Amino acid sequence: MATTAVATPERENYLNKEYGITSWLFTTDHKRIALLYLITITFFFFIGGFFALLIRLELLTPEGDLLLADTYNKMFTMHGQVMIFFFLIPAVPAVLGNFLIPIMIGAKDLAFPRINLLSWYLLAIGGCLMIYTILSGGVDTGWTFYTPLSTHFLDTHVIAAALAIFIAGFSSILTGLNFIVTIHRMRAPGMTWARLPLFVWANYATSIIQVLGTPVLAITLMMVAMERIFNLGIFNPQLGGDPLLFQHLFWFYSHPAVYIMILPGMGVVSEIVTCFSHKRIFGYKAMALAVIAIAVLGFLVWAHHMFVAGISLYAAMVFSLLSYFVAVPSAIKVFNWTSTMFKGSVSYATPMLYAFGFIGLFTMGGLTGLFLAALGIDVHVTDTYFVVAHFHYIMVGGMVMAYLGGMHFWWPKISGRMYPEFWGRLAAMIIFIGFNLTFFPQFVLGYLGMPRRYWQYSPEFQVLNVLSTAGATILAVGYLLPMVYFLWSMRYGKPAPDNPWNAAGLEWKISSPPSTFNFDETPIVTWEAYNYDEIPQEVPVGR
Amino acid sequence: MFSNTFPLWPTRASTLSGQVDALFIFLLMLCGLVCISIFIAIVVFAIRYRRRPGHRATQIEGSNAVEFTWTTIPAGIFVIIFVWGAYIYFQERTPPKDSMDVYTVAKQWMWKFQHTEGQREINELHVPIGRDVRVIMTSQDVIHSFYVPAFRIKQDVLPGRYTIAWFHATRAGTYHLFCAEYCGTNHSGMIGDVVVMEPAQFQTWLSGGQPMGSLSQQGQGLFQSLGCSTCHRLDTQGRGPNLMGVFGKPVLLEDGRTVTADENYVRESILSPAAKVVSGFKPIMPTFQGIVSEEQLNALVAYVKSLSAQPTGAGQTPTFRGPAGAKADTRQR
Amino acid sequence: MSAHIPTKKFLVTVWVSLICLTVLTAAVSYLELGPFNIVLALVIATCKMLLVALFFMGVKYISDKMTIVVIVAGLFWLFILLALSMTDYVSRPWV
Amino acid sequence: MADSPPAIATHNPDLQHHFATMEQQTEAAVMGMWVFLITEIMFFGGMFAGYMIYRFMYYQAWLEGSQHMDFWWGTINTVVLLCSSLTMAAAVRATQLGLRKSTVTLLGITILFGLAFLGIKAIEYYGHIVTDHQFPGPGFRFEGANPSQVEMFFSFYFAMTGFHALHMLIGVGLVAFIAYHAWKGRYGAHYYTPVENVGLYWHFVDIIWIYLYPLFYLISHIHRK
Repeated sequence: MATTAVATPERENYLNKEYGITSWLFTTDHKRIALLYLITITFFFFIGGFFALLIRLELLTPEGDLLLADTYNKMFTMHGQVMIFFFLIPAVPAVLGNFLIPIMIGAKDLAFPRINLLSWYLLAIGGCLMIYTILSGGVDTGWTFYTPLSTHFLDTHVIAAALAIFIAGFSSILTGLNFIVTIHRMRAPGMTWARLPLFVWANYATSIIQVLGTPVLAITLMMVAMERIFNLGIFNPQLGGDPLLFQHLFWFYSHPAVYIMILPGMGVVSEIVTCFSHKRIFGYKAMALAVIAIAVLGFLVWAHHMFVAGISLYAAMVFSLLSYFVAVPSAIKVFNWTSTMFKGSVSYATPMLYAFGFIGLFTMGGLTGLFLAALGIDVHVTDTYFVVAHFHYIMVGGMVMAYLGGMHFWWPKISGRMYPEFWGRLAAMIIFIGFNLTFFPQFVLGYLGMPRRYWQYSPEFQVLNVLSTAGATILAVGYLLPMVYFLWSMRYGKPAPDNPWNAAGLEWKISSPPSTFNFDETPIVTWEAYNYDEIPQEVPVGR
Repeated sequence: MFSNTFPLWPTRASTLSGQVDALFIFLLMLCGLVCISIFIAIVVFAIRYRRRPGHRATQIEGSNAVEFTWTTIPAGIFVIIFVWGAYIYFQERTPPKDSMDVYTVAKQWMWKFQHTEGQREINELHVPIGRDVRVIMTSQDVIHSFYVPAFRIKQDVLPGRYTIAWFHATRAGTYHLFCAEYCGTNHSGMIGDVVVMEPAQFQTWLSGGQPMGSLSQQGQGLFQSLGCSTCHRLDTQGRGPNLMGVFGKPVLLEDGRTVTADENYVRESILSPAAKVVSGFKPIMPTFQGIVSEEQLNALVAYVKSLSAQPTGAGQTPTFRGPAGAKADTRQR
Repeated sequence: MSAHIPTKKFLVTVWVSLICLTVLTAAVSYLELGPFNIVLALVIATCKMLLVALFFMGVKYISDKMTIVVIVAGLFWLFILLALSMTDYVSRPWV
Repeated sequence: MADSPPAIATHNPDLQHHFATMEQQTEAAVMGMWVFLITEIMFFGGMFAGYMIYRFMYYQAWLEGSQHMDFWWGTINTVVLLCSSLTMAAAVRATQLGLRKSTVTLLGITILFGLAFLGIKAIEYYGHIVTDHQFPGPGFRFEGANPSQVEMFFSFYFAMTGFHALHMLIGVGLVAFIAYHAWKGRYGAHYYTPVENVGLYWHFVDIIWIYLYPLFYLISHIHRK
């Protein structure tokens, strides 16, 4: 537990108020719960990353020589499940959102602190089940659980994996519920909707998706489990079922789920870009509307995962058109971030480097999404490495960049310590280079026609695969670095001032680390978000 | 392109692949331009407005006019891309008439092809240049996906129904056939070759001997031996509908709905006869689920189809007896 | 919030209407209406749902607009799920 | 999970530290309950979507399956649930008026109605599973056309009514829980959020049944039982 590493800041804060394992495991303090989440998802990030490395190593050569076919299938399945359900979905909302939302809106805690703790326990229980699944032999359905493969043709631990995700899903639902109610009901006096930081808006939009989408995944996975237990045929054509129904229900959640993963990242980037440009966000209203628009439109496009699956021609056209509509607000956001830097005062601190990386990679990921939404092209590139590259540009290039940027940005607030700036920038650059080397070749591979989830492949694809694997090793180093220096900084880092970046926002007006109830007295908000004109722009401390 | 060991562009070997490439290249240029503009903007802003002593940020709230502009312009461009993409997709999903049919059964982990002439192949598909080829596919177990990168086509193969892909090969050669939908342990081994031949060569290959006769002949044999012909008689006296000329026509059902008698309807009528009973008939037909294999089913479908292939004389529509038949006919006009 | 306290008589009136609608829906289910059996049954069910939601659950007396938005959003999303997945199934035979 | 929003307030009837006012706390709890209920809508929504699509695809089989429902038990159960909703609504009213004794009585009656519903459901299940072998899976027996499609009907019947019954079971537990605390005198005119929230949950489960009843029992005009 992190308690041991806490040094001796003078003021009483949420970290040094109490010690001992029970003070953490039974805490209802949103900040401590955020740290519990942090530990949990970091653990799962490295498990998922380990699987990813094994996948890339296997793909170094065209022959299937490092792993057995079944093992390889389990690797990519569990890589997906662990990374999506136990890292990406909880990452920003449950760690940074949990820590920051109450503070940003001027509240002492989330509306339902005990439900918040329950959410973490659910994730932990789901996580334990996932670990059990991994240790007892794994599961090889693909993270998508496509039927009837998952229901009638595999004898791996499908039910355990489905149950793990089911339980983790309830964690996600309850987090979303908590955030929605908190943002509605707990705002400090004067903190109107138009004054909310965009990070809060982004998490609000995310919560809408979590609350409305996740139950559908839950019931779908229950039906898969029941189908296996009772040998039903809901999704099995041999017994009269329609496997496409599963895909509809699955993607009804799982497409919006990518917005669960990316929207909070967008919120983080909005905070970072404004802070390190020392400037108001360009087009606040458009930015806030855009996240809500993404959350709503994101629910109308799911069948674009199914253009070649055998759905009707006309439904495919409807979903393709709607997919373009959801691209519009994403484009707006990119334009606004870029414009925010215009005539700003741009500093190159580590979080800003991550934000640069985010904007660039998200742009590429988003633009390749236009290729995939074009029906004619999608037929060729769906289920190939083009798709793999596309969603990794969004999820890893976008989301993980944003998450790491946010971790660096708020680390002084969370831990009360500064991280080493040099190492921070170095890691950011290594990650950027490693990421592009890993995933850019995959776009080419995809258009050449290399299908995804292939354990062995045709020799002409090898050169690009070798490049990709080389990139993955660089990426792995890049991810280990922050882990190391964050831990180091908890003991040896310079103590952080309350506002090391001269940033706007309520969280920078309280002590680092915050006290248990965040605010000594409820703040009264009289300013707009990102009021950088009212904040001095000295060179930040801590360099 | 470039070389065999390090290709950077897939071969174009069908009429559609050029169209897909054209849209792809258009998008590459368009998105490349957008992408580079944004990168340049970021770099320029980051350098020009870098934080330095004496430089202060100018606060800008944003501008509704600008927001409106960069909302509507992308939206307009997106609609163009959508229409272009949908146009290609429409062609991909609507096979031309008079195509050559190849029946395909996918199973873990192989591809089985049945030509209408009776040839059978495994993991290898021979087709001629210059003909529209319809691949009528079904799966024996899980979902697979028929993917030929050189043709830029992909279609999932579902158990329990037919899905159809089509292409018109333009270039002789041997091309990859991949299964693109994860289908279990040996997914990556479920690969094959599509061999595109000159028409003359293809004819030679076809005449290489088909011991069991054409597919519809095999189907006819099954039609007799399974006893189908006792009810589905070629007159109006049978207990089941006369199947002559039915294929491809609308059928009025007992519950008032109308369906088209396509491959999937024939298939369903053999496996779940009571699901869509033709108007005027009783649901007395037994199911053939588990009795006929997927390959036999294909042969039966090919046979039923062949019953409609011969051009029938004008005014001769002996499809159904009774009012039902009359209704079905009027709807068809 | 719902400081509104309904009268006993009012609650019983709502309940009586619900029972009447139940009897009605059970009775008309004996008529042979073909596909309209289910249409009629669902219309009556929706009336019952509205009675329960508006009066028993007090939706009618919720002063707070956001809670209403939450409820409407829930129904709207259900509609999205049902309607958009049906587009596929309905239009599959069209080509 | 269902019990959590009310449980928060139940364990600690006083104002919790992170809320400014009692009103804020109440509003948060009631809104939380509504948000929870819409997740429940979507949870059942997945099954409703499946039901709708298969009814569209297998129209005949759905009519056929519906004829094997216990029409009278289903109708009686609908009435039972509506009665329980009345007593629940009356219990909330009684709490608001501070009538402790009638609150407890009404909640008790609600529990009895709930148990009656579950009992009748058990009788129906017994008939379907043991007598008629209609539980889907390898043991499913059906003489008639389209057995596998009728089996699908029964899959949805058991899944949807089963999850509904599970919600009823949780509901009975929740009502018992607040009945106990009401008996202890914890609620009154000053504080009745938990009763209100459990009431919302109970009515919601009732609404689900209001739809399940026609979807399974009434789609065919022929009632064989």
